[in-house]
Amino acid sequence: MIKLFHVTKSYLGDRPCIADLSLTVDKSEFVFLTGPSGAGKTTLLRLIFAAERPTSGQIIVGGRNIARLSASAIPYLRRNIGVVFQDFKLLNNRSVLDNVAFALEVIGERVGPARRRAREMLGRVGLEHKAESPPQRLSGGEQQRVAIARALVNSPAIVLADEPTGNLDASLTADILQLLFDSNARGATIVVATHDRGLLTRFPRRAVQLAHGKMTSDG
Amino acid sequence: MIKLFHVTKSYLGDRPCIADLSLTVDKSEFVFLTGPSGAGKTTLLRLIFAAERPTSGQIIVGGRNIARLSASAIPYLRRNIGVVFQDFKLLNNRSVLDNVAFALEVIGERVGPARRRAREMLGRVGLEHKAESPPQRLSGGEQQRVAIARALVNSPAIVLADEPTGNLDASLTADILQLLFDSNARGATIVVATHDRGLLTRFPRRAVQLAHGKMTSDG
Amino acid sequence: MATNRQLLRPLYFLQRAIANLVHAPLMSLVATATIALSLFVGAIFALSISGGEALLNAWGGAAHLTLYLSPAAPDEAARILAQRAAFLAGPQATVQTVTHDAALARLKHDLGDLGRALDGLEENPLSPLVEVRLPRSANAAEVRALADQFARIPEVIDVDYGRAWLDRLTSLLLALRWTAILLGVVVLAATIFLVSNTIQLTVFARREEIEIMKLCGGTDWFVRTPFLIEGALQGLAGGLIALGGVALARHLLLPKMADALAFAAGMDLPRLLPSQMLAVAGGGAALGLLGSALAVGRFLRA
Amino acid sequence: MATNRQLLRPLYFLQRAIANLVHAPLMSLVATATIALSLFVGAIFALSISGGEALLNAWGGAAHLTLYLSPAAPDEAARILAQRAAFLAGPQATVQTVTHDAALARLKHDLGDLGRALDGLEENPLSPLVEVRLPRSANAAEVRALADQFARIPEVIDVDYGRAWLDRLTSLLLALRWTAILLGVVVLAATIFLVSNTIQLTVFARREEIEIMKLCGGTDWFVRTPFLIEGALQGLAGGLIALGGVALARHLLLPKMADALAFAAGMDLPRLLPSQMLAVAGGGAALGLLGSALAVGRFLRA
Ligand SMILES: Nc1ncnc2c1ncn2[C@@H]1O[C@H](COP(=O)(O)OP(=O)(O)OP(=O)(O)O)[C@@H](O)[C@H]1O
Ligand SMILES: Nc1ncnc2c1ncn2[C@@H]1O[C@H](COP(=O)(O)OP(=O)(O)OP(=O)(O)O)[C@@H](O)[C@H]1O
Ligand SMILES: [Mg+2]
Ligand SMILES: [Mg+2]
Repeated sequence: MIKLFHVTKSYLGDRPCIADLSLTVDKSEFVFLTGPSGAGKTTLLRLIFAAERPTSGQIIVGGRNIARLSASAIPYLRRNIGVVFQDFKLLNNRSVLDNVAFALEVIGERVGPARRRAREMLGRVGLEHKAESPPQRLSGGEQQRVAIARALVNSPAIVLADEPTGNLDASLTADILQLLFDSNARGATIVVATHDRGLLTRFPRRAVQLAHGKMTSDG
Repeated sequence: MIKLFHVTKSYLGDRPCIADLSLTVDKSEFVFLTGPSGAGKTTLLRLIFAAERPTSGQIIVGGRNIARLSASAIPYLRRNIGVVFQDFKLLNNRSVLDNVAFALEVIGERVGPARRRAREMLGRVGLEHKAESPPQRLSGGEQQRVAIARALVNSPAIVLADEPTGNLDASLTADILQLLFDSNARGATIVVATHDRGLLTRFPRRAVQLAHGKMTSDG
Repeated sequence: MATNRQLLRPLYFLQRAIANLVHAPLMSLVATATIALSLFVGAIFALSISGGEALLNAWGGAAHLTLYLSPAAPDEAARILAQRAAFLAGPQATVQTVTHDAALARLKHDLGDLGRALDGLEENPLSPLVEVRLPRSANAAEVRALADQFARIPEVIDVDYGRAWLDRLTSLLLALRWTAILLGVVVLAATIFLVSNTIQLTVFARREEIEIMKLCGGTDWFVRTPFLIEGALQGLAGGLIALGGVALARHLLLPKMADALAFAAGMDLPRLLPSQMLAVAGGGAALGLLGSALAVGRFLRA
Repeated sequence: MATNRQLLRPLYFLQRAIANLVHAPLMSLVATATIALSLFVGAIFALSISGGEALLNAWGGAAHLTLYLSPAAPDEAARILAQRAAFLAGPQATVQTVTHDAALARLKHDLGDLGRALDGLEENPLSPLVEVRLPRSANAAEVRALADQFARIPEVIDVDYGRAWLDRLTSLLLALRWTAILLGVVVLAATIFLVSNTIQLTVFARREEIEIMKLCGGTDWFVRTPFLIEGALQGLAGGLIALGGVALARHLLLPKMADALAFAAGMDLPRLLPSQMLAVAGGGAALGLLGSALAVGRFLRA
């Protein structure tokens, strides 16, 4: 599903944040991406959903070669990928419900059904009662759960989650991971970036470890 | 140093996020504030540095009654309080160095000495090499450390840190907590909000636990 | 194709555009106000120029041409000339023949007491003449063209039509028109520039929203369409406000101008024709649309 | 007090203001352009009005008054009247006496062949008169006032000064002035509104920055000062650009207008005086400062 061949990403004047990385994630696989702060986890996810272009190397996602994708094709790639951003990226001038429904509207869903499914998804992250609030009025952990709801609401084939539990306590973390495991069980390919190695001991899965943009362990 | 008497904070139409809470934090004390997502930790910190006014009750910080403070006196209160925001709140159109130096410029420090002290503080959080980057280009954990540097740079009498290690791995978490302990040892009063009960077991300190805006345990 | 599905949802985009307008009143206000003010200044300005022209023409009053024949020409020649002049000047002009005798009688009357002295003349030395009075609506250029035509008739030895006066009127109109062209170009350029920049600023204030839409898989058209609709709506509102402003200004100015316009009987303050009103409203919408398209386009490329 | 310490650091704030201008070029551009365009339209507009007045006066040309005495008055009376008229009209006016005989001679000349008929008169029935030619600089109101003064002299039985003509000129100037007042008020109000809203939008785009400054303990003045300096600098730049625009417009328009102005010998396109230039530049700075103060003020209160 996701294949990286000798991918390097460097920003002008800095040493590369991803250095000659090769990685394969199969369809319906669940992978943890770990590594210390600044290791390149977020950059790797951004490369996969084409928010950045690699400096060199090839990236193939769902059979499409990202490096060769035209600008107008990128939106259609992203519709198959649900992303939980590390900084949430919620629209502050819309209600929580609209934020989640928005991911469905973008792909052409009608407003009525979109809102129904969004409300149901909010229920699954425990936030149905905050549906009408603007995200600003939510606590950090609540915002994070809205971001997760938005990423999962259109049942994407790929889910990329960047520190999805950084603001959640242990019991909510387990709930959210269960959502991701369920989605995985229904066939989605899932990559979760996290700095929390405790997660790996509590939920043993394949774990790819990065440090300074290089893979240091896998398995 | 910080005293809350029967403080309640409720937003229109919701049940109170802080309900009849009384709490005393002595000078030079170190307190963890824990509780699940939405418990009211951030709201409590916001009340202390006068970003919100309590619906009822009294809050006394450094001898000043917050509820009675005039709008023009608030800046002078805040100069004695360093805050690490849960969402960092960094200026994206300034360099990391300027972001940190800014906290000194606000209180009237000259630009030259401010930048010198800011650079030194960045070194202590391990980010001297990112001084000239805009915060947008930093990883989540790096941004969090900039926010910590800004909160500590003017050696405030009170430090309020909201999830200061949510984006940091175990080893960086220990480094940052050590910075806070050092500051505490030099006399600062410190309140750290966190959902991570693992922190409490690794660094045993007084821990105040909130749930639904009420204190459920203290000690 | 999802794109086609979206293009079939105009109501969805209209809904989103209206929601955005309602949720960010400051921005919609600024863009609408910019368009309204630009169109208002432009419209008032155009009206002033056209009013100025009308006023100058009215000041000129009804034009009056006198065609002189040779003193030796018989009265009959004057009558034939009068018919020809009436044909050239059109049905709205009044044409009058003044015979040899009538010319002398007129002079006598004008001289008053002194007129008696003319009784001693054996022979009438005056020319017969034809007087052409043009309607008020005739403008300087028309008067001049007609005078040239008359001068080319062989029997006519002189045409008197206040050439100096007409020359000045024409010069003044020319000066007015050049100023109008300059100011018109400036106001138009200023309007487009201000509107596009203002909308650019409103787009800039929503850059996060655009970024998030694109990160969620929105196509450029999905991002762009609500902005275009918003721009057109703001522009339309701006155009309507400008029209209201013009009506108000006319209402306030009318009593003040009454005195000034007293001499120009029948002249009214210039008003916008229904077609011009449509042009202002439609121009506002077009301006808003264009401004939005430019601003969002620049932003999406970046 | 920390506030005082900050007020003693003008260089620090100037530095921050300039850094902001450089880092957010779009915003500074929009505000500067808005001010520049508003001032440019305003200045061109004021120049057009003053040019229009000058042109109308020039069109009027040198005014000419004729004072009639009674036909029975002796020539000596006309000469005495002429001295009095010269005194009233001032040193720049030319005054000429036309005696009984001169009046008759003139009429004879005007009548040409017919003039011989006047030789038979026993008695001269014409009035002596005094002609007063005023300098070109005299305007309609001055001519009218002088005519009224002359009419009050007992010997003068009639004053001829083209009353209808002057009335129309005065009306036209009045209409021009009312339009000028209306448009001037509109342009000024539009400018203030647009500038303040545009700056409001730039402040809005920096709301996070303001929020963060306040969270770090910045006083309202600490937040406000750089915005005020930025506003003043943008306004000053806008004023200077507007002045450049006026000079350019004058340069482009001058050859086009030469024809139109040919009749008004010695008249030039109106220009801005140095004091007016200073007013435009200073007005821009004031506008920018005011706009910023309003925008930031509204924002800090919210
Ligand atoms: N746009 C950019 N320009 C320059 N450098 C960048 C940019 N984005 C990221 N970096 C750098 O690349 C490195 C890797 O960043 P990345 O965000 O991938 O780390 P991360 O593994 O997600 O860390 P964290 O756990 O702290 O979020 C960091 O040192 C960061 O400063
Ligand atoms: N401005 C606001 N308006 C309305 N409700 C608010 C506002 N701010 C916070 N709340 C609500 O108050 C409750 C407590 O929020 P708070 O941010 O204090 O939680 P928290 O303990 O910091 O949680 P987290 O660990 O998730 O950050 C939440 O349910 C939140 O939705
Ligand atoms: Mg990251
Ligand atoms: Mg919180």
